[in-house]
Amino acid sequence: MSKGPALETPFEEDNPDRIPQVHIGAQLVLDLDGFEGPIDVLLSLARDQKVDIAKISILELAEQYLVFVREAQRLNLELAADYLVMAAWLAFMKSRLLLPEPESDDQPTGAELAARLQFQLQRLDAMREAGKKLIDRPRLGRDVFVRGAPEEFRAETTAVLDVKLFDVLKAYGEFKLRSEKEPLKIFATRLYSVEAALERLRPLIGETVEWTQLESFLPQGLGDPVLTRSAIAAHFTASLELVRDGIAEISQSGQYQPLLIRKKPR
Amino acid sequence: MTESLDIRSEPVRLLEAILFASAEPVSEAELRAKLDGEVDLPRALDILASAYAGRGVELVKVGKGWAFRTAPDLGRRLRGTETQLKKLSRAGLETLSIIAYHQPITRGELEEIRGVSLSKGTLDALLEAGWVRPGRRRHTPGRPLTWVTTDAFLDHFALESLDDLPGLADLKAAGLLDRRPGLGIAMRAEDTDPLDEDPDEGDILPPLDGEDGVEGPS
Amino acid sequence: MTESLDIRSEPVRLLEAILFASAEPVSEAELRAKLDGEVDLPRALDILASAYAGRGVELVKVGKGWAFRTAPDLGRRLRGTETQLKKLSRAGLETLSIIAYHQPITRGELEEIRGVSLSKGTLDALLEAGWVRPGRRRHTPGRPLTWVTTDAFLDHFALESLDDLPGLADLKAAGLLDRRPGLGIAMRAEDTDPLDEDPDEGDILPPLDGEDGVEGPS
Repeated sequence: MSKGPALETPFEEDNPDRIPQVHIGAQLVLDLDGFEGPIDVLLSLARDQKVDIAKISILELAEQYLVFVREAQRLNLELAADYLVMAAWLAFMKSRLLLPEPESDDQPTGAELAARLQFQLQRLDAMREAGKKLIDRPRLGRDVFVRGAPEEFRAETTAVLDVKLFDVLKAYGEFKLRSEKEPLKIFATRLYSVEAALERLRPLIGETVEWTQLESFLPQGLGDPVLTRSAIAAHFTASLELVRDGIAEISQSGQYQPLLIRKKPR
Repeated sequence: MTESLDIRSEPVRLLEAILFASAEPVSEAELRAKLDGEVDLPRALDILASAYAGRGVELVKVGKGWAFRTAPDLGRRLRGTETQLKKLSRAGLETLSIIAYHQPITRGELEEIRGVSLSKGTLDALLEAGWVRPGRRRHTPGRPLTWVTTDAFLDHFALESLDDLPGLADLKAAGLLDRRPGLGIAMRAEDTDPLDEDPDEGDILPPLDGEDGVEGPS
Repeated sequence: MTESLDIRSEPVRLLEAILFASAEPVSEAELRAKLDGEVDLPRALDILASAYAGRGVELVKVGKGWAFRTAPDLGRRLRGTETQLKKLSRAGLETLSIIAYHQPITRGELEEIRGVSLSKGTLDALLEAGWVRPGRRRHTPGRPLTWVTTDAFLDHFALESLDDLPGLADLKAAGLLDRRPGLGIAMRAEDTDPLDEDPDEGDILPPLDGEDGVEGPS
């Protein structure tokens, strides 16, 4: 896998073909998937500059990062917002470092900003080193062992419940999740609206001189019985509206007889 | 074989550690295998046994194996205070956690939010452990008794005050209140190097999707 | 108290038996209670520690407690007999060391140092391992919860106390453990999970849903 000078590829198991890479300058390559965020990228760039982070050039580092972001954008690699926020911050720091300090300004100076970044990097780097030392210590269950056959007569009182804080917190978390109310979801109902029926009926009626059953105007192939019934109701209501507007006439010879409709003669 | 053995010689040290760490008595054949054979095992056992003779712990032969046991004469003083570790049921854990987070809480409220009635043994187990106690009565009709946690509860869980129980946001941040499957499983059975870098690990996936709410730096 | 103690004195034997019997460290308070008070405990521990010094099993101090443990140098030859270690991820280890060296530390501070927000599977794994626990809330706006390491953490990494953390003095001298303002930029976009908008955020005891008359924590 392409290794820049001292820029390690964080996870060897990753398939190199699928990792978006950004080339910075001639030799540096950053594998985007390997990083935990902008600070992690900066730390890698810094380590590449010098082993002692206390002595790196912050300005050079900022420039490398900005190149990294520009390259990523040029390659249309999607960078999370925090990478861009960091880029903005570094650009701001750079301008503060390079331009003369404005007088009477509450803002931190460029040198202060650079010192903050340096501290952030040093501290995280130190914590990673400390973690490595910690994990290399003799560990219980690997290097150091407890009594294999403990004889139980601890504690003075009666029964002791074998419960850890984690168990209690986990139980509460599970309870909370279970009791959390699901939000009420109202599904959009498929019904034929009166507006749609009006829109359909108006041009059809305009050409209907003879009495015609209302049902024959219904759209075909609606399928869903609920939808069909709502279409009947919507068309009936629409026909009443057309009558009210003086566009159509409606007639029924008796109860349960078919509804007849036609264009109102002039 | 001709080397002079004493209690701080390498083979005797190893023998002592093996017997200490083993859950079962260890047979001489097993011991010989672990000690790479080149040791006068009877002599090493003898040295170990003499070192422990008359002490609070003794080297004893149990069946065909060897084991350390606390001296029988001390047993009375130790066993007088014998206790067992007991498990708390799931319902017990849940009840305890609800009392802890919602106290003071009446039995009715407890049942209402759990959605099941409290079985007899549940509260008893917590009472017996000394983790909950009755609090003040509620000034509502029926004046129901409330339940609260005790100082022993705080002691057991090394909490200085109830205030130090993680809140919902903390639980969520700790991954204990999350329906989504965890991207990062930080711990799993070890196969190789403990610090072996792990491609499955959540924090290092591309940070495209916001994982958790982020508080600004405080 | 004026009695002369040696390795075969009754109180030392009892002390030895108590510690030997237990897999977990036993606190000095518990030891004192079991030894009926009439013993010079530090001296008895001293006698015991000297008797075991350089042997295959050693007396070690773990936080406020004491325990017998096999000597670390024998680890390689004892391995294979005991339980498997869980693997700690890169993020998990980094989080653990930051908590260890900066404790008590709030989640916000932790995230600021790491430059990324905590994801599920990191803190809960450490909590489950019993290596970290909630500490006191910080007396700052929002009263954020802090996290600290446990005695089990010390025990696991063979540390007598937090002062024995590797490189602690150097890190302190270099000012790398100081609390200092960070870059002042949020590292990741806020997630809009409904739980984040919980009005009870930061409030440890959320009121019961729809329950009146429930008092807050007293």
